[in-house]
This record gives sequence, C-alpha cells and structure tokens, in this order.
Amino acid sequence: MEQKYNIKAALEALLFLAPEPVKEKELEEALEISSTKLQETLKSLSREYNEDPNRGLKIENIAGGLIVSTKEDYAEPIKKLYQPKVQHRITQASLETLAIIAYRQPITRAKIEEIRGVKAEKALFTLMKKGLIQEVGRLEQTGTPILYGTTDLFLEHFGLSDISQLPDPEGLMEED
Amino acid sequence: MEQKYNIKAALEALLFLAPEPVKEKELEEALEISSTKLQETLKSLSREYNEDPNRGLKIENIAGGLIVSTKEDYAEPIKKLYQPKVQHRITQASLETLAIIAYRQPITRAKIEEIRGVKAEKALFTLMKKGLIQEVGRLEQTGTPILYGTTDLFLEHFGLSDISQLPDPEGLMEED
Amino acid sequence: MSYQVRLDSFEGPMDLLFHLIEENQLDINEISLHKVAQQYLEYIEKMQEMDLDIASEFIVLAAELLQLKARALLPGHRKRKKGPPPEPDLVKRLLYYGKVRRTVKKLRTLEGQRIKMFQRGPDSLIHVLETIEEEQSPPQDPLKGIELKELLKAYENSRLKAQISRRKKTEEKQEVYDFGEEISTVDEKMEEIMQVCSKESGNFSFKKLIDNCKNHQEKIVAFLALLELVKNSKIKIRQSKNHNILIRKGEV
Repeated sequence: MEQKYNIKAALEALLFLAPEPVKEKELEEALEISSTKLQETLKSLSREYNEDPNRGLKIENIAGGLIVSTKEDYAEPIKKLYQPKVQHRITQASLETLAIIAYRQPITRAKIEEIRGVKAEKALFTLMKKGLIQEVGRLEQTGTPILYGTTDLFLEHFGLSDISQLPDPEGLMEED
Repeated sequence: MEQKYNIKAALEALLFLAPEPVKEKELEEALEISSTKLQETLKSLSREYNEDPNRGLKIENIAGGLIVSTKEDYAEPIKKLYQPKVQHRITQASLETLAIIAYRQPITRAKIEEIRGVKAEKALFTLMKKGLIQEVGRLEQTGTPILYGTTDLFLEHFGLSDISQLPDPEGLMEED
Repeated sequence: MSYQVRLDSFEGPMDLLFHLIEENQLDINEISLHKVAQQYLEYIEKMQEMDLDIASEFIVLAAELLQLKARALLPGHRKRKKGPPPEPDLVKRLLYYGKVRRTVKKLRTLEGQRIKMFQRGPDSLIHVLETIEEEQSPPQDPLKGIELKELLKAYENSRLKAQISRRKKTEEKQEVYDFGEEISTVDEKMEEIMQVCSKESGNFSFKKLIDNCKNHQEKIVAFLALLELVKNSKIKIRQSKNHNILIRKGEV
C-alpha cells in the first residue's frame, strides 16, 4: 500500500505525544500499517533511541503499551529545571505485601498475612489508595473474602510490560 | 568543566519534557553549560530533528523559548489515534448548508446562498475540509459555477446506502 | 547491641526471625531455628523491658519456636519415621518469606531506576489536537453525535429562512431593480468604449467608465466589454502611480 508519509517519522510523532502507554494495535490502526510493518519500524526506532548515547530518550514497553521516557542518566538536570513531583518509594511493609500480591494474584488478605506473619490491613489500604492494587473478585467460601490483584499503575511504577516480566518469576509463584 | 553526562542527550531529554517553550537561559542553568555550548548543541540537535525526513519531530523557537513539536505531515495519524477522546460538534450554519446540499444536490453556491440568505463561503470551505461535501461538476452557464454534492463519508455517518434513502422532508422536496 | 536500635523497626516476627538467621549466617532449616529460638525470645524480652507494644504475632511465633524445640527434645522423635523427617511448616514459611525478601530487593532496584525516568504529560497532546483542529484535515467522523433527524431539521430550518428571504427579495426587486430591457449588450458597450477612446486624445479612467453606468448590470457589461477589447488588443490598460486604472486605444 502506498503511504502518504514517512512511517518511521509518523511513529516517532505518535509516541512523542503519548501521555500514557499506547497499544501496538492502536498504532497499527492510526498508521494504517500491518503488525509486521509496525514491529519492524518500532524495532528500528527503538534501537536508535535506546542504544545511541547521544539520545536522551528511550522507548519502552510498559503495561502492555509503548511509551517514551527520558533515560535515567538525566534525572539530575530534569529535576533542576522542572522540579517534578518525586514519585515516592513504596515502604518496606507495603512492598512485601505488593510483591506477594504480584506473584500470587488473585490472593486473599488471610493468605498474605499467613506469609508475612503480620496483619496486612494497613498495607492493603495504602496500596489500594495508591492505585497499585485492586479487588479482582471474591473467593467462593465462607465470608467470600476479597481477592486482590495488581493494576497497570503497578506495572508502570516498576516499568514492567506485563506480570510475566517480574524478576525471578519461578521464585514466588509457587509456595514451596 | 568535566560533565557527568552526555549534554546533547540531556538537552533532548529536557526539551522532550517541556510543556511550554523553555528559555535558553533556563537550559544553560539546568545543564550547567555556557551559552556557546548550548548554542552549539542546540544547533546540532535541531538539525538532526528538523532536516531528517525520518524524524517526526522538530525543535522550534517560539515566544522566546524552545519547544519540540510534531511535524505537520503527521497530523492525520495523530488525529486518528488521539482525537476519539476529544468530542466536537459541527456548527449549525455548516449543518444547514450540509442539509441543503444533501437534499438538493447537485447545487451551486449561489443557490445555497439564495436559500439560506447568507454567504455560504465559509460553511462550504469547512464542509469540504471535513470531507462531507465535494465538487461534483460544473454548471454550463456564465462563470461555469461549481456544483456541490455530498460524499461517501456523509452517507457512512448516517448509515445510508445512497442519497435516495434520506428521510422525506414532508413535501419540502420539490423545487420551488 | 544492634538489636536495641532495630527493635521497633521489624516488619513482623518473620522479619525478626529472618534477621537472626542472616546475622548468624545460617541456612534456613530446623536446626537453625533451634539455634536462633533463644535469641528470638531474648528480643521479645527486651521489647517488653522497653515497654514496646508487642504485637500478638510475635508471641505466636515464639510459641511456635518453643513447640519446635520441645518436639526435638522428645525421645524417639527422629527415629519414628523412615527417611528424612518432613520440614516443619515454619521452615517452609520462612523459606518462602526469604524469597519474598529477595524479590523485594529486585523490585527496589527497578523502582530506583524508574523514579529517575520521566514521561510527558497530556498538556501538549491536547494543544496539538487543538492546533490540528484549527489548521487542517477532516477528523474520522466530523458529524460525530449528529443524527439524521437533526439534518432534516436543519434542512427545514433553512427552507423556512429561504421563504422569508425570497419574499423580501421579491419586494426589493420591484422597488429598486426596475430597469428592464434598457441595458446595452456587450457589443454595444464595446463600441461605446472605442468611441470614447477616439474622442479622448490620451487616457481615460476606468472609474469614469464605471461611474457613467446606470446600474450594476451595466457596470458588469462594461467590464466584460473592456476585457473583450483588451483580449483583441483594441485597447491597453495600465495603472497610474496614484492607482487609477487608465484606458487608452491600442496601437493597431
């Protein structure tokens, strides 16, 4: 198919504007190109961005979509110029809880408490409020306890494309 | 002075994040470089952006500051991807003009103006631009005026297979 | 001692137990638990001395540790079954908790990288869309939200307006434009212009020609005649310094 414009340049323009991860499917539709063509163009563009030390940006696959971010080396001048709201690190208690949910989702509060040996109420509340976890259902048993799972924001917080990209996946998935 | 990071890449990262034009002075301070060094780096980066047809972005000097924007050529895919979020409606004048063209096509501008009693130039221009009407021929008389008709896009929107399916405007159809 | 500093900073009993095993450089197994059980109890005592609010979970784990020790001291405990004895539940839980801690460390590293990376906000996207909107190109569906009945209504509206304006026009025509057949043809006008050209020795102005016309229609006829004459090189047209358009006879 004849193209009216330079696909690579168009892809760069689209990704540049993305305020949140854009799905590949959406890009294919906007550019009217095949999945193969997108992959090919994306690969070439990503290589240019990510591998060239003269480039300050990188293209990443996060939460099932593509997004451009600044490379970590330039955090200092960025903070100086824009004073961006610093993203808060998650506390140890919350992060332990979050890790357990991430690997074992969907999971009940009782199970989390059993693993950590402490009450999880506060940590769950904090994580919910931060939008890192969500209710994903109810267990069909006495009391129909809530089942928790992670959100897209969780993936974005750690820069993961999906749950399978969690570090050390064999480790925590199964209990024993 | 020894630099901890690549200046060009850092400049790209800073410009990428700018929500509005950034002053050169601000960039110099954030990067801790001289005006000369900034000019030099900026020139090199701008050339890469602006002159390479494989790049979809350009660096512009607007209102005394620098800003990155997408090149004009990519307006179409940008709209396609991001527009659905922003809804907008057509003006009443354009809608009336469109209605007249729909029911009376092919029709000249003079006839439309006679019916509506006001100049139709702007409405016609907008409708043409939006792809709802098109030139369908010329009238064989002095000045050979353009005849307007609706497009397939118009039919598609209303889910009509052809113009004859337009609802009957209760006896108003006949020529006066 | 370090435990005095850290007493209230343990995330829970598992965290404390894990810390003790690490501090003693032990692997996680039943023997190690026997070894650190005493230290664990000492910590609990210290916490009591310091009037720290000890969560019940710490006590529960202490009880578990004591139970484990007591079981090991029972005669015949090791000989009762063939093969290695099954791992106590606490060991399994501690092993898993160890994995959680290792994973948390890795997540911390990822988080550390992430908070140094920044993405663009939605502001400029909205601005770009607005600019494109103003400048060019049709959106996918410019009629978004418009129903057929609205189109019909718009048509009827315009028809109504048309009737009103037609009535007005007819009235105007009768009043003003009552000049009928008296206007000259283009040919007549061409002849007239040539006569004026011959009479006026030099140039005569376009303004004068137009001003002499009785109405719009005659002005149009005059203009068309002029164009025709220029086309045939019968006259020449030029613009003077003060923007007057001057007409004179062609050099034929």
